[in-house]
Amino acid sequence: MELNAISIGFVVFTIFTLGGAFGVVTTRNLFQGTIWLMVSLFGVAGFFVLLSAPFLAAVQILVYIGAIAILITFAVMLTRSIARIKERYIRTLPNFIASLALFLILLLGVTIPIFGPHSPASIPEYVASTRDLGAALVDENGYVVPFLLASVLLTAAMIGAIFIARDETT
Amino acid sequence: MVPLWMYLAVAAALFSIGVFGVLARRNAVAILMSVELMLNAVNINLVAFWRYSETGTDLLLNGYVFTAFVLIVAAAEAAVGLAIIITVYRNRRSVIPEEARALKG
Amino acid sequence: MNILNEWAFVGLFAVMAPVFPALPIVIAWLFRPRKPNVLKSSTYECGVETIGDTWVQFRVQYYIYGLIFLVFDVEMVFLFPWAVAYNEMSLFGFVAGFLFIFLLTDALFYAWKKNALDWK
Amino acid sequence: MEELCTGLCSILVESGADAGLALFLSLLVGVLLVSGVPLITVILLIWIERKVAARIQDRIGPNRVGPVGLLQTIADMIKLLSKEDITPTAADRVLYNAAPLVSFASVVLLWAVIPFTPFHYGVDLEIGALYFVAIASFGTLAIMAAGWASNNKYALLGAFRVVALLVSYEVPLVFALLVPVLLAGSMSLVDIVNAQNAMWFVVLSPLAFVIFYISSQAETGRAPFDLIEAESELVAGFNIEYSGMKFGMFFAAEFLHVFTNGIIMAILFFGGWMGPLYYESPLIAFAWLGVKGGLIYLTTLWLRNTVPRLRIDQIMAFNWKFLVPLSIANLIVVSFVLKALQELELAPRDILSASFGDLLPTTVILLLFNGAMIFYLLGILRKRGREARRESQAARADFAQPAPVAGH
Repeated sequence: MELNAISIGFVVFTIFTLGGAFGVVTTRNLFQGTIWLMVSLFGVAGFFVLLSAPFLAAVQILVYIGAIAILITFAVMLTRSIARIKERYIRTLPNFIASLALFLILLLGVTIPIFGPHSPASIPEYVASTRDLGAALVDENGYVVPFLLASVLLTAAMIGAIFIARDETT
Repeated sequence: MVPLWMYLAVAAALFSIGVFGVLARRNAVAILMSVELMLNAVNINLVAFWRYSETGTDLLLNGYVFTAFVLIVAAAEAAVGLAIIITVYRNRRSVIPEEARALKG
Repeated sequence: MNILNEWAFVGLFAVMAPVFPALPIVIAWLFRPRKPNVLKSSTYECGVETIGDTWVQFRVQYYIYGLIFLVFDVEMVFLFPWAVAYNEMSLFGFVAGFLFIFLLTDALFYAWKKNALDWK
Repeated sequence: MEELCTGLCSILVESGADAGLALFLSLLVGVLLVSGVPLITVILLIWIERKVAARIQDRIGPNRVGPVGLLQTIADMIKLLSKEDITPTAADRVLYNAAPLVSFASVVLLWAVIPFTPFHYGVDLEIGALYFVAIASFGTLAIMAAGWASNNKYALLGAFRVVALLVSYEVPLVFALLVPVLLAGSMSLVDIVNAQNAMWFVVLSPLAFVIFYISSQAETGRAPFDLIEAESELVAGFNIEYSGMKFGMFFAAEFLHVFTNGIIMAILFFGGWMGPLYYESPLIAFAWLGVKGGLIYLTTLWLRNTVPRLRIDQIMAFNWKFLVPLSIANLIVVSFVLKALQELELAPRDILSASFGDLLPTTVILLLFNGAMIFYLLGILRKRGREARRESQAARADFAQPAPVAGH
């Protein structure tokens, strides 16, 4: 791997993504956990840029850092005694070993044997633009059904969540 | 150029960390955050496969669009999941999933 | 400049941007007086001692606003590609986008009718 | 900056530097040049802000340091440098210190995509408009982090209110932003300006501009939406525990954000660098952008110093029950009418190459529809105002009349 903008970016974003993820699972303070989650997801957005999908990176930042982070924080504050829980990890060692085993299986069993030698030597020159995405999303031969179903899902999620979260007593 | 398998390796690591969080944490909000990590690991894989796939001349947007829909589902999941956590907390003063067993027979 | 150089520029900008505000803060750190005492660095509360915990109970309404925002945020983001492709779009595609907006407006009206939009 | 970067890059490569290093250096120069613009303006902005506020309030304003007080900001900076910087013991130190940096950086980062002239800009991203919204969300997170890290009741409560306000007003902001994107058929800010060659978007869709203006006023936390510094209710809001230069950074970020929004509005709705003779010299083009942005900025200052603060329930009701439905309706009407016109071959499908004559029918019809909507809205507002006045009068009458005393 030669030294260029992409490889530097890759290393930096790997540190962001995995470091943030470690922060999420290890910190006991939920607000800090949220910030770590955002660091991690920012790294993922960086990967999207490296993979020439800047639109997805912007969506990632808008949806996660702009909205879900805020939502998690609100929820944490609403359930305030969460912060005071002296949370013990349950079965830390077996769980750690299990996760490590999963990682090794994925890495040594799937990724490297299958995609290591057969990794594509080059990447396609042409990348789909946002306009292509927009046209495909509402094309009758494209993704119009999932597009509208997503809208239905969001509506249902919003109605359901409001129905659940509303405090009828006050 | 970064080879494809390196992206997949990072995604595998992220997924495993998420799995550890889901298994080892007791707090429902922390579990939800770990699930988000796992979803994002999947997204990295999807976008990486999309980018590296040989499309030839015609446009293939499957991976791209799929990622977008995973994002939508993640948002819906976070909204409803957190709402449930808030309600459970309000009724039972607890955010530990094992303790919410009202529906258990 | 190709597309990745553009993003290299943005990346460099993102690295540099926090440096600009950090610079005066560091300079201030070099020059400023340091005379801390217990009272000075205690939490402020109208000049009296802090009572209780910072984590006062918040209204669920904050969460509901956050929730509606999240749903609309996701919706708006997916309207951007639609808007970009708008000019070359067939009538069918236009109607699909229309339906997409319409379905979510439904949810807003539900929230309205349920008084979930009131600050209480 | 494109020519400059590639030019510098090739010079460096010719003089024997490594290609990667040359690229890095030229990008660095570009970054410093682009970010220099906001950093220099912010010093001037603080002076303008204070001077305008003083004039509106019938005062003189800063007039001691330098000619007409121009160096007041420098004096303030020196003062802030010598201020003791207190970090409360209860604070979360890392987040407490990071929050002002992120807050300021999120505003400076916006300038990366701003096209100053047709050829001078940081980058012309394909997703420019979306970048603008995405970067703004870092500012929201910074405020949240500041409020939480201070570990203070007022700070946390203030941060919560501000964040609720910011996220709420982002909805109409983005719906209004969709209109220029839709008209130009591109998210790139350079394309959006070029698409206004024949007609400014403010003429095609004045309602979108009004919505964008109101919600960006809220996004910057300016009156009547200035919950950020509701002194009387929350003491000072999320930045109560901050002092010295860190406090100054929050403030500089706010001032800069207001001006940046003025520039963004000039780009989205007022044709950016477009104006007589803009093609003659980049300086004229740059001046046009500055003048338009500056004028919009001045109106926001005027508004800030004129209107009183709203209560949070009023702010929220105004947003969710008025602005959001209105912005959605506006998007629907504009997209519907434009599509109908395009199908009838009355509107051009490619606005970039359209001339004034091509756009004339579109302009007239869109203006008519906008006018109808505004007329209808004013009707609703008048009705609501009348009801509110009647209610408040009834309440006052109840209050004046002593309650009937039982017994006797």
